[in-house]
Amino acid sequence: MEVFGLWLAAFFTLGIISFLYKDNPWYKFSEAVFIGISAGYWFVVSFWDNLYAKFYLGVTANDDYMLFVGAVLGAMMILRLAPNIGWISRWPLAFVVGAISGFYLMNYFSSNVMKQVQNSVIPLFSADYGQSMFTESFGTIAGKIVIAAGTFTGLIYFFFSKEHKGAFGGAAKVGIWVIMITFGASFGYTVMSRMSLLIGRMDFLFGQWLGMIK
Amino acid sequence: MDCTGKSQKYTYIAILTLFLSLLLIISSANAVNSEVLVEDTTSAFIPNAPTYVTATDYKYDRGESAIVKWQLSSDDNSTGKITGYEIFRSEADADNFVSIGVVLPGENSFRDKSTENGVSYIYGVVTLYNGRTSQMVLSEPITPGTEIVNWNLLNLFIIGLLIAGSVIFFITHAKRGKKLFIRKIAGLEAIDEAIGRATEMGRPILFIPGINDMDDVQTIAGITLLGRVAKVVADYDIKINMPVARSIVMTVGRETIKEAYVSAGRPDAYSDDMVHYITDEQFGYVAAVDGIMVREKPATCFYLGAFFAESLILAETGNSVGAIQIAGTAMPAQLPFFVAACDYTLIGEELFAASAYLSNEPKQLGSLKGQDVGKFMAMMAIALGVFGATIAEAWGGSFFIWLDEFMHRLFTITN
Amino acid sequence: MRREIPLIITAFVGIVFIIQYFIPHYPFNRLNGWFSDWFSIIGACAIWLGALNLMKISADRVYRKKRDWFYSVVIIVSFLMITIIGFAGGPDFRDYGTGFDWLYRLVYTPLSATMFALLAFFVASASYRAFRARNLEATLLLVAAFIIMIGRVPVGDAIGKVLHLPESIMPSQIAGWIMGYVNAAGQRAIMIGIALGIVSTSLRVILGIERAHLGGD
Amino acid sequence: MNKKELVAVIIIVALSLIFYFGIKQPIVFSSTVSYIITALIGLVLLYIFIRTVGGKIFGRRTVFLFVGIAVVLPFFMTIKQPIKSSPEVKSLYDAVLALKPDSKVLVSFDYDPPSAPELQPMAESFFMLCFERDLKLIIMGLWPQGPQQAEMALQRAFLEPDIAAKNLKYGVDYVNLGFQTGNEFVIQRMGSSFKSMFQTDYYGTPYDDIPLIRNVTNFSNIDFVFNLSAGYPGTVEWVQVAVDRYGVKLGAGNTAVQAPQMYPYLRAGQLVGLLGGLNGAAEFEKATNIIGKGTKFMVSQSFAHVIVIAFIIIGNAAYFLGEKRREENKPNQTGMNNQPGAN
Repeated sequence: MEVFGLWLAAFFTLGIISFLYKDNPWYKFSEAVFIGISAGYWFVVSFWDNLYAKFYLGVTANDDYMLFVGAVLGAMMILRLAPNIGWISRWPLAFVVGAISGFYLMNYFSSNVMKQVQNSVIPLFSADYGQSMFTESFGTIAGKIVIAAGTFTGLIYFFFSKEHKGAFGGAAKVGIWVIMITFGASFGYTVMSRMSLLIGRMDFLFGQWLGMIK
Repeated sequence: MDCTGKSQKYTYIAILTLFLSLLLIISSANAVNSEVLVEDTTSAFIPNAPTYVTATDYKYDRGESAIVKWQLSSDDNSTGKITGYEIFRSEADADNFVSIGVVLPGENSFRDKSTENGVSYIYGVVTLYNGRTSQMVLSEPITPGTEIVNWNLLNLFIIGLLIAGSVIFFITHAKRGKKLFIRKIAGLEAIDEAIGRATEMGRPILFIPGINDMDDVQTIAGITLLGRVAKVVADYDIKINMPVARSIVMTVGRETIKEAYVSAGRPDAYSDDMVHYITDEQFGYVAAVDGIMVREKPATCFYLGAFFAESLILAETGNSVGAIQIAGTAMPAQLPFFVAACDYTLIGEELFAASAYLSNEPKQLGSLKGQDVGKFMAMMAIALGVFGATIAEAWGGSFFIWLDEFMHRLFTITN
Repeated sequence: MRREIPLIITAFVGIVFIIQYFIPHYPFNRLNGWFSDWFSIIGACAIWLGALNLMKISADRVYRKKRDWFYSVVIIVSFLMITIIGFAGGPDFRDYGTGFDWLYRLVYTPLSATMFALLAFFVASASYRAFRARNLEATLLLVAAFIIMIGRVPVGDAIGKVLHLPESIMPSQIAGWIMGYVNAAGQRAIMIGIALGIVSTSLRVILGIERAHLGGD
Repeated sequence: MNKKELVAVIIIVALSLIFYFGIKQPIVFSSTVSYIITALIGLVLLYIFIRTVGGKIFGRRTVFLFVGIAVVLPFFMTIKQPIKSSPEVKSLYDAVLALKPDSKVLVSFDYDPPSAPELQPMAESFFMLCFERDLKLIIMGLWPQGPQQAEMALQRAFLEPDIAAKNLKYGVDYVNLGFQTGNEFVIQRMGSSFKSMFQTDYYGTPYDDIPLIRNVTNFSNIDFVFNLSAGYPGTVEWVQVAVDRYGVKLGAGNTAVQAPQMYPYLRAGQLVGLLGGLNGAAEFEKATNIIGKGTKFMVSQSFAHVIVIAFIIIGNAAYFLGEKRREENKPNQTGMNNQPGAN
């Protein structure tokens, strides 16, 4: 059974790779199986892990009856498919949107704004009082200047209430350079990530399936 | 009240004074209370116990933690005489002491984070010396409680209020029809030039509003920019082709282009198949759009909206047919590829600023200006803080040390 | 009824989550707990809604014999296959050796992994045919990408040794410095901008200024 | 399906049958052969460079074929790759070493098979390190596929002789709580009570029947959290809720796509360590001196990076030498100053 499985897996892998040549029936078939299987996978796992384990056991084993409210809201969400009373799904949707908005507002504000600004307040030369200014390596001092100045000018570039002219324009120019180097870093890392995926699949094809790699 | 440059300066001065008025409230709210420690000088072979054990409720928690403090045992003088302290806890009436933690020598406090709100406890601390323990010194019983409001978060509350307040202020301000100033967006010039090229070469324009639905704010911004493109398309009768991946986006796209043709006085020149639905599936959509690009060889391609991994294929094919490409998205993972492959890219918030600039829609304008207040405060804090920290570190000076600490304290969150 | 109650729900739930950040104990921690439980169950039902919606569209496409309807049959068959095996398996439906686990390891994994592996090919062909240093910004981007890509793989330092570079400016050191400082600063500026955007959008949704999620104004 | 395509499919099927049955033990090139092949790949790149500058831009499919071959060949090569540890990886390793035996480590699997090539080696070496240090593992997942990937990583960890010798028992030394829907609200709820979110574990046994987690109420009983993340929900949510709200110590392993966005958290101390992409996995394997898939793939990864860089150089060289010259002698070219940028 395992051998048949390996060949089936290879069939599907090559089916998806055939898209590189052109959009063909082999690719369309593999893609259709993928869409069906992944929808089914999520469907089954969310049933066993949530509706059964959390809701059903939660009510029967730990008699946490408040979970019924969640189940009712969930049922309303599914009623969206029903043509006439589909509007009822707006209530659970409103609950979800409200929860996400309230939760995001506080989390993003405290972790992504307050904490980041607090950590950008750093001394540029961290010499102890009285000692020589450059106790640290050149790289670290240059780094600290870049952290403080980079964040400051980056924010200036995304500031829309003042024309980018004169000194302000110069600072925005520096800001876009910092952001461009940041994009270069994510460009390099994204290429790394995509290549690792390809290497992983080739390891499957030539390793597990054809057994040509140790 | 005309809100151009002059009075807008007042709003920033008002914010700055408010910002500095935080000074008095914050630094007085949590003056650190310092305890006086008394030295105890008896010694015996068995390490003698720590003395003066006190347990206090940890302020502003969910009633689930208490702080145990004690005076170091006299044998704890870094000669390795003791190996640490062990902390025990039992409920006030029952006498079942359970060990809840061990700390190294030299430490005189321990935070117990697993208490029940409202139950009273007694804590005991002993010194350890390879297995043998001194007799246990007990603390007074305490019941960890909860305070009404977590005052440590006063700074978060005030700064949050300032930013939220300015967002609401600018939205209501814009709703009352006041003109809010937004700087010129360089991207809009690039869009006009790109359309100019299409009119000159007489080849079609391809517009792609991303692959997400209308609930994504990037798609809404893309459709707003479509309005501007459609106006020029209607005036100069250039052929526009807009393949979409979502049916709702198709209907909204058709309305936008039809409106442009009607306002240009040529309703008959508009036809519905300028905007056509292909498929919801990511790679199927991209394969079809590639086919359109290769066949029609558009002079200009616009990619304005939410994009995922397919951004690469679009930009590459557009490049191979020699089209001028203008992109705009807020997806961090795709921006590097668009910047490298397209002629001009609206980066993240520039897309939203361009959409607000064009639509003059109060919600978008107001929140953009409100966010600018937030950025202004972040910039002020970084500038003042770094200035204070550097001077304090290099040359001392109590004012700078205080400024550094104040800026840190202002943005610290302890909960 | 259709519009007012959803707005009230959104406002109430949003405000509870804001207040429980400042007043973390009774009654808000109790409400916070209930809302998180309900959100989890609604999340599961939303996944069900997505799957059932896919079945509805596929069945409709087969019924109307639209273009490529055969592939919709394949979608429905593969969906039913894994669902039946999954439900028949009971709570330990995915233990090692069950049909569900077999489908997961030998059908789902190769398909989903290869779908993303295609991107490696597209990145390579785009880097050959599309990435041009047209202007200063794109040049900065590509040079930074070079240093990171060379620095983050062992071949970078091998080249560095051949060129007898001092240890402090080996490609891996420079790449580490760029990631640790310049990238951190740039990401921080972008992060603050996006976070403030989310704060203002969430605020508009809670206060009912923004109603897009309820089907426009 | 025209004739040419039919022939192609037949060739593929024939080749795979031959390779499958023909080749019994794996092929390994000696180091000299490896360097010859590397030189060959270099020559092909040079050829592409010359032709492209000469004006002939190769088609997409030739590029695909070349990349496919150039990524597979290194699998057979024997090239020694000295891997150096970067500070973010060392700080994660030191954080795990600082944990006393029997301390509880929560590991959250938030990824799916497409990210397995990068994150599975991290999961395996992290499990091996924890079991060697006698740490107790509590596994969970915010993505449905996460706990299943964790099971595979556990099987792989138990193949190691010295870990098998410890004959670790489920429910005492490690437990798998499985998946739960709700994204970041799962973490929020775990801040007050694990039990309410995970009534049963991966195999359906109730929460209270498992000795390891019987007296674990919430994050305050957890000594360290390690999160493997490929997107949303992932490390961002763990930092925002678990670290900033409930004060846990968090280490993270991220796919390379997401790693750059985590450096502000690393610099602000919200993350104690970060493994970024496949080279993060290889460096962590070197730190824990367990040679796994991370190290094995690094040869191919180096080749892949060099090829992408070469393509960018070739493309730009052709652009500056070839196309620009042709563009100048076109008459009324609109003066497209491409990126007006901030004036």
